[in-house]
Amino acid sequence: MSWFESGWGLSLIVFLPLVGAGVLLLIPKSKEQVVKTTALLFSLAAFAVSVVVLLQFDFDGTEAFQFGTDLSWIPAINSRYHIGIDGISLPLLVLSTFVLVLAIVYSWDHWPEPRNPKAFLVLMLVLGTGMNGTFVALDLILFFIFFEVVLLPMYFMIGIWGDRKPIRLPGWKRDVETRLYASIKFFLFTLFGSAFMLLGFLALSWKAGGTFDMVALSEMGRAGVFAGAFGQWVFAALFLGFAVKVPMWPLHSWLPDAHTAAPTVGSVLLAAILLKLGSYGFVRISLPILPEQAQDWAPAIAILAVIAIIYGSLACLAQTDMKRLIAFSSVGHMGFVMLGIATLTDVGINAAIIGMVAHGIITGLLFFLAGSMQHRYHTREMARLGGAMKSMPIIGGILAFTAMASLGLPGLAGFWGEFMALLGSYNPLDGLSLGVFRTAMVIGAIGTVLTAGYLLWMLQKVNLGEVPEEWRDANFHDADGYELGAWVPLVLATLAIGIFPKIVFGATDDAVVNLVENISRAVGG
Amino acid sequence: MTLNPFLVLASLLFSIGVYGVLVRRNAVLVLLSVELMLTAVNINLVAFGAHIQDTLASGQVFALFVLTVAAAEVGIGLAIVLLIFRNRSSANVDELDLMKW
Amino acid sequence: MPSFDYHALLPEFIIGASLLAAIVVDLVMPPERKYLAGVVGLLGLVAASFPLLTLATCGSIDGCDGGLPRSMFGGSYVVDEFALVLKGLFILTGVVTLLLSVGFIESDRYYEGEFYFLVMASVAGAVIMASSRDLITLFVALELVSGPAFLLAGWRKGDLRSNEAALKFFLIGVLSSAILLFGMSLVYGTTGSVTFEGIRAATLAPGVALAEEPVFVLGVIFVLVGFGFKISAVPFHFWAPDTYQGAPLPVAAYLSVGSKAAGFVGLLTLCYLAFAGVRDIWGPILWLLAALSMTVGNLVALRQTNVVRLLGYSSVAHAGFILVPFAMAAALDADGLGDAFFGSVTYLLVYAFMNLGAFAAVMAAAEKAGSAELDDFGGLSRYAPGVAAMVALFFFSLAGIPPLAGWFAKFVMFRAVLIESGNAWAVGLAIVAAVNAVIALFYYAKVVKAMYFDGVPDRIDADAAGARSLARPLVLAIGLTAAAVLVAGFFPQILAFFGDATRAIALGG
Amino acid sequence: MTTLHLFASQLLLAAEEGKAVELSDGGVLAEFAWLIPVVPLVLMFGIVFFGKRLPFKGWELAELSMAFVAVYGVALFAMNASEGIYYEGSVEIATIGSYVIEWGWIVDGLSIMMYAVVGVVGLAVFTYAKGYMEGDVRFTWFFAAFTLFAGAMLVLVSSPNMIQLIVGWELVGVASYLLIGHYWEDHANNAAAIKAFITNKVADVGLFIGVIIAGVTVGSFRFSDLLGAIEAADSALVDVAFWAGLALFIGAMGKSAQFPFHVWLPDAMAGPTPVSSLMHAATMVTAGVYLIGRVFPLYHDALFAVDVKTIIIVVGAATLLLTGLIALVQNDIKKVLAYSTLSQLGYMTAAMGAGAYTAGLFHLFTHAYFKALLFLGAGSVIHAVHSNDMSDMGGLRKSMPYTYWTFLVGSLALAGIFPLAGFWSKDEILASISYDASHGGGTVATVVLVIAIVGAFITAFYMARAVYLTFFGEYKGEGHPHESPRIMTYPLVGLGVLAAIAGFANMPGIFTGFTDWVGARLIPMGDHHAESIDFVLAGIGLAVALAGIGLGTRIWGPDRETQEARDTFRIAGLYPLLERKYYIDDLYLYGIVGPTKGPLARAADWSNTYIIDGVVNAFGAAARLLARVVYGGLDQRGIDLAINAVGAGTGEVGEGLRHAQTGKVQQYAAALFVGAVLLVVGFLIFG
Amino acid sequence: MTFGDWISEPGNVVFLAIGLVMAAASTWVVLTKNVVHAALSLVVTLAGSAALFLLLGAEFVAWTVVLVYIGAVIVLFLFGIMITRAPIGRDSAELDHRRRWPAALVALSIFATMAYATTSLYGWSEEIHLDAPVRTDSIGEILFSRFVIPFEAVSFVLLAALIGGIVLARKDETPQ
Repeated sequence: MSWFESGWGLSLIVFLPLVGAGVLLLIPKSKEQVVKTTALLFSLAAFAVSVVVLLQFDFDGTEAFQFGTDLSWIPAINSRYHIGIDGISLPLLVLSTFVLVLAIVYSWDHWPEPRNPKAFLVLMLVLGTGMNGTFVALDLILFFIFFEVVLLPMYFMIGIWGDRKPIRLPGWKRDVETRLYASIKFFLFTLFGSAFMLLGFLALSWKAGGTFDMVALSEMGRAGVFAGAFGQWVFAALFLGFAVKVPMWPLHSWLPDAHTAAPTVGSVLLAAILLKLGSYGFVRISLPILPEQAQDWAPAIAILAVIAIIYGSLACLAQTDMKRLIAFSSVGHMGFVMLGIATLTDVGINAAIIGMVAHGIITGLLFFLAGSMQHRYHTREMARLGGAMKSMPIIGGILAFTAMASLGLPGLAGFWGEFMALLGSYNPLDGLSLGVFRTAMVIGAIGTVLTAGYLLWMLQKVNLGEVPEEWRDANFHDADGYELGAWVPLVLATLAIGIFPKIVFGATDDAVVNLVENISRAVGG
Repeated sequence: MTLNPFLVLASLLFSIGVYGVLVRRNAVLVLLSVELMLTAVNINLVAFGAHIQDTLASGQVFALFVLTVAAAEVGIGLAIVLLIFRNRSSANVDELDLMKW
Repeated sequence: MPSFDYHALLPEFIIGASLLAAIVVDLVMPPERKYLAGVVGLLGLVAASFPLLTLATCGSIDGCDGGLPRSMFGGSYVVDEFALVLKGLFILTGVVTLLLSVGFIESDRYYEGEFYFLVMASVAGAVIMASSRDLITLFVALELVSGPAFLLAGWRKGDLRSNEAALKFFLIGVLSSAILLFGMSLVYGTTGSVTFEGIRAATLAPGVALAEEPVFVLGVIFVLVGFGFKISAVPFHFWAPDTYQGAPLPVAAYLSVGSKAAGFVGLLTLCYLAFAGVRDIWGPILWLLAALSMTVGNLVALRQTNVVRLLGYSSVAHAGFILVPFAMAAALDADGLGDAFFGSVTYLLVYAFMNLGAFAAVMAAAEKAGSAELDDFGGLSRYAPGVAAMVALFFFSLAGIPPLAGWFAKFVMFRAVLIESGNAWAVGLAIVAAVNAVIALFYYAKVVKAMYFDGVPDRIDADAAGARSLARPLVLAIGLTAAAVLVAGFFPQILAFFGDATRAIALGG
Repeated sequence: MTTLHLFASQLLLAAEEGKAVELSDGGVLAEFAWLIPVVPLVLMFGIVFFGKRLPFKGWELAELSMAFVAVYGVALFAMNASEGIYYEGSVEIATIGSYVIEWGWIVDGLSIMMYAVVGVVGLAVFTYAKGYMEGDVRFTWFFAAFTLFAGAMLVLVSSPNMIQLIVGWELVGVASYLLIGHYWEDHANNAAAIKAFITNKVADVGLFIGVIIAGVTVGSFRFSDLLGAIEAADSALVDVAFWAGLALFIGAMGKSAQFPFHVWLPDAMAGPTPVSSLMHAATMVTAGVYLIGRVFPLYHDALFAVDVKTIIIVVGAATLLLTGLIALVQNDIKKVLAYSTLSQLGYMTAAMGAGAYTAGLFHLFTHAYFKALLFLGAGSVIHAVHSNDMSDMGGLRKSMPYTYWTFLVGSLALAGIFPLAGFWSKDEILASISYDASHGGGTVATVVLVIAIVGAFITAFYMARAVYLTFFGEYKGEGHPHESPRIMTYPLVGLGVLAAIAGFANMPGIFTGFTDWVGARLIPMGDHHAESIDFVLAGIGLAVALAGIGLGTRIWGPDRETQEARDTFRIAGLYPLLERKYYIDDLYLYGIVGPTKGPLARAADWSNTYIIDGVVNAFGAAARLLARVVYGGLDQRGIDLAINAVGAGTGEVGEGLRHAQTGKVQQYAAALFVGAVLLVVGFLIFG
Repeated sequence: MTFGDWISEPGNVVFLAIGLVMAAASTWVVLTKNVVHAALSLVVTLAGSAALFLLLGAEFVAWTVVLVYIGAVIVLFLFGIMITRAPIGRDSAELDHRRRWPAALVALSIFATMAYATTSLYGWSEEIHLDAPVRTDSIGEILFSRFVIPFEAVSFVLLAALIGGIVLARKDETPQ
């Protein structure tokens, strides 16, 4: 398996979906079954390989990059095809391959209009390559490429299959279809962020004598090469790039629109994986390469994070659209993730990563459910819904379960991210203001109450009560095989991680501890 | 002889050419004005060539090339003018406004 | 009479011969076979590209007569890596242009052989341009590039727009030539030489500080302005969109790539070789031009409703992006200069492919939809998915979205300018460029939106439109450029290699 | 994976200080005690997935789980009685930095007591529920949730570390949410459920923070490490002790419904009666008291959070008095019992605050039985008359003898009549408070003592009212009420017996087994417990109780007229206050919840649409506008304008404008020259 | 040097004479209302330039101007004028824009800039020495050795102009 461990494994995970997309293009549109099967097979293959990687992964050395390779790519700008995974990226990588499979399973006969399975699957597979690639890239340029690759597919997904409901923007004369507004907004926001991120990368490599290698740069960062004002500017640039993606308040405003407008699977992938690219960027790039600046910025990030927590929850309470509510909930949950990162402690960053994974699973599931509800009701207005527990007990039950998980119920996946983030912010990295972070802890804890509030409220509107008049005699079919096929694994994952979090922590801990040691050494802590 | 008067004269011709280009409406007349400007260039070239006593005579050679190219340009220009004139029976450049935004 | 270095001049000879051959073929062939003239031209161009390879490799092959650079005629004509790369680029551009033309010209019963002849002549001019190292050769080559172009712009004789395009293009062209010449005359007079080495030597000569002399400054600036027109940089860009819109599409494609590139070659060689000593004259000016071109070009493009015109303004904006690395040259050291030069050249290479592709794809789309008006592109993906995909591909590449080649162009551009990260002007320009990159996306996406998100307009009969077939050469051209854009997107080294090879020149090659 | 922690070192340390305790490790019984929480949880899944297919629709599994817990709990109880047990086992589920996260189980006096109580009471209630819930739409689902409820409580009490405590804590909350909202077709019930959950969640903020502070300071989340640190007078812990203690107590207040977090509990009556019964007797509400008991030294040890102790006792006293008063004006029999529960919890809390570990837990112990009994009795009545309202009842003592007698026993026990359970535990509490008053508690404790005595009176008073209105006089409802089926009456009897005798478990001076049982801790609790009966206090307590009953009899005596005349107890001025529950609910609803869900939330959403998005869209609009200006104004005619501007100086404006649209080429040319000249001049000046 | 000294030199007298003529003629080119006059006065200007070239010892250039321009190009122009029936002798509104003043301003500013620039470098006393004027044959040699490439290129330019010009200018029997 040496060939496998020396880069091939990861390359397979990254490029199998792309190859799949290529193959799909060759299959005529009419042969729908073949198209679907091929797509599923390729995603499964990628997932299978990632599982093999998981099994072969050396959990005693999670701080080291494994399965990696470092080949010449663009010598002219000495950027290299340098990939590899450590304990931090492993869970996210597996998550992304996993979710892709489920998304395809779910799509099997839930195609958004205009119906075009081939194109849809092609985009999904390309998306898969972008997501997986981002998690394995160890070269800034490579990272940038994969980071951007996800843009186009998602843009098309939202734009073509998105919500056609016309909305009137404040101060606009005429209505615009949600999908059109959301797609371009998503695109421009992310591009804006990544443009500055790219400038940041360039500045880094200039200072570092031309290399784009994350590992090398991290070492220099530890050695204080990027200290001072220069580093501050660079951190700011990177911050823009990642914060938009996370998204952090107040750069989040693309998210509700994009999530709401996107087709079900689109929202799922957005929530489950795409948001993680940003927070992962912080952990993988900003922190190790710019430790001092990270320390300077940490309080600001923490403050923005708690604002996001409270703000997101409050906004949720005001929503009437189920999907939009879930979308806003992401803002709050990613707030906890960012709070964890801001603490710069092993606990906090561990929390952030498990938080990412949990949010990926749970919110992904929520979007699946919202999609299926819309599929049946053809509306997302919670005012019109109700009594789902009666009309479709299985979907209702899973929704209830997921909502509980999402509000951070202990014993389910969501809890660890939230609680550990708070734990981390009780005493952050030495030198960080205790006042700020402990206040953040309290406010964050209060945020959990609000979270519980809006989720229970949503359950009450959607699940409970009598079935409203208009649906009284509409007999909805409960969850079908494909839906269950997509959901049950996520439910199980939620339980498993909740009961035995070592599934994630086991991978991340050493790597994170190592990272934090480096940071504190760099800041002289 | 002194150099500068030649240069000033060239500048004068050039500027007059510019004026012509700006005010003339008829394409042919615009072309005439351009010829003025080119003449100015030639005067410059030759005068400089004499002034720096260029053994390679680059100045004069340059002037020759300018003359030849100018002739070609006139040919091209007149062809185009003719074409337009045939299509709209006018050679006034300020009537070229089909591609308004 | 010095003995010619025939090997070095072989490409020029082949092209010259083949364009004469083309005109002869045109004379002898009956109308329906006149396309053979184009074939001859194509063959000639392809043939002309071989000596480039031999020349490039010659140095490393023993028994071959010497390596690069090969300097001729007292240094006024030089074949070096830069020249070879750019010659290659021009030849490729010519090939694609001819491919685009064949179907187009045939379909409209234009004068065919002459058309190919003129294209070839213009390409020849560009090829010569790449090697010219003195003002005279440069000027003549430039005229050889643009003279035929004037005529080509008016090729659709029946179409008033085309006539207009030609006349505007011509008048502005000769005016800019006049200014250019006047500038050159002053440069010649003050430096006493027409060769770039001579000029450079004079500017670097101790004692005289030419950079302080208004005359010299005037000369340099007039030269820059003249080239500003050729590359259609703001505020000298006005003619471009009108001309592109009016000219036959293949010609527009050629103008936006071929002659623009030729202009850039002249600018590059002049700035980095002749005026290397006075970088602080042209540096700031080009900074200004770059910033203006990017901003104005992009903003104006936002408003366009005709895709070709939109491409016109986008090419203005791209000219700005290409100028960005120049802008900082004043502040750079040797390596910096190398990177800046590399940046511009590489951008030029990438830009050539994607813009040719874009025009080709738009031609195809216009063929299907019946016009190049944005509204008529509505729902193109429904009945012509392939074409729509191609347009999207090239437009997003122009927008610089990875993994399409465009990203690398933008990247090297940013890289070149940020080499001097400390410099506020550099950072400022970089930020202007970054913001512009985002604005640009907006109008490129607008076209994609029309094709994919909007419905088919009523006046278009989707089935009929979908049934319309495309000329094979056109498809071939699209295929070539698309492949280039995709491959170069994943493996930019392919282009970066050539860009890298030209580096040497900036260090006083 | 399983690792055994006996903390021998700390035992030794205890020994040196002359507090030697010989505890057995409980052997196999303790080693497998992890089954106690696990079995119900597993069976819960069993019920969810297979319940419907079983003969009794899943009830049997629920019953089985409770039976198992009861047996296991009693077995441990017996063993602990014979020889004190201390055992702690755990499974590591994660290591995060320096912290170890574990699932575990603790077997010591405290937890064993809880196992037994939960098991026994649970068994009774589950049995009863079979009859009560017969024919319910979601019978199976109910028992699943019910089992989860019990299981969660067991997770809570069995947890040796604070993380697992939180897990159980919140699971209890969720289960209660499910049960309270059992009849969710009616949104009022959902509201009640959400209220319960959210109120608890608010208090949990305290718990979270308390756990975090304590855990981080000690460096471990194990209670044993925390107590060890206290024993070792860890200075770091001393610094934060107050805040940790306070935060934890806030958490406890939530679950144990202490004032002002009590609001959720009465509403929780929306759930089926068995739920109320279990919730108020053995599970959930006892959790808070249990937690205080778990970390008792933190509050008791003079070095640490003694100040919090004062807060605790005050809160307890306030709760017992205020809620007791409210109970007086309730017409809903369940509400009466609910408020009485609150009041009793007040006793327990006050006892803890008074440093009476044993007394508090003992009252928890006894209260569990008679309160469960009372609720089941009330349920039986409701089952018969199909109404909660006491004004629909009356005279039921003939038609429902079992219910009547058992209910009577429960009431007397609650009222604290000798020799029933309530008497002993309440007396113990009074004794402890008075002891505290004389040992540092000061005036606060003295006042609390008085309040406690008054509370005893009130308790007896409203229980008398309840009994009279329900069982005496004439029947005021419709139909002919019948005694409930056996499956419901047997549990009543069983609990009745316990309610009667449970008190003998701790008779100061005579037999103080309970003291030792719950004293079986890793580090013995240095609390006060009476050595002998304080006859004065006992006398006073008994006297006021009797007085209460007497007064009750006077007012709601068995004749029908008087009942109808004064069916409730109206004190001018006080009544409305009580009737509106001191306006606290209103305060929360209109003062906090409303604003948050309304204006605040809307503000956030609005700012998102109009401010943040507004900025974004504004950028878009600006770009578009700029484009229009640049294109239309500058790119396409700016040259004209420039030239006209020049022309203006020469009085040709009109002319210029008239021609503004023409002569493009020359405009371009002009641009060329103007541009060139400007560049040159600009350069010559600035360059 | 004062104007007196300057004018005292014969060459300068000649220059002054020619220069004045040229200035007048060129001005007439852009001012006259008669197109033919414009063309003819361009002839005068060109002749003047030829004379200056002679004065500067550039005979070959001078004669080329006379032959190529006055001989050929102007004729071309006259043909163009005739064919396009450019208005002859009608009021200038037809012939010119109404924007003379701004245009004049632009032109003037250009002239000012240029004149200032040259003068600031060379002053009025910078002499031109004509001791070794370039001989025509050497020009030929230079042209065919060193500048052979541009020479060839120019031939292509002319060829292209020829062919292209014909194509554009000819009347098509096949309407398009």
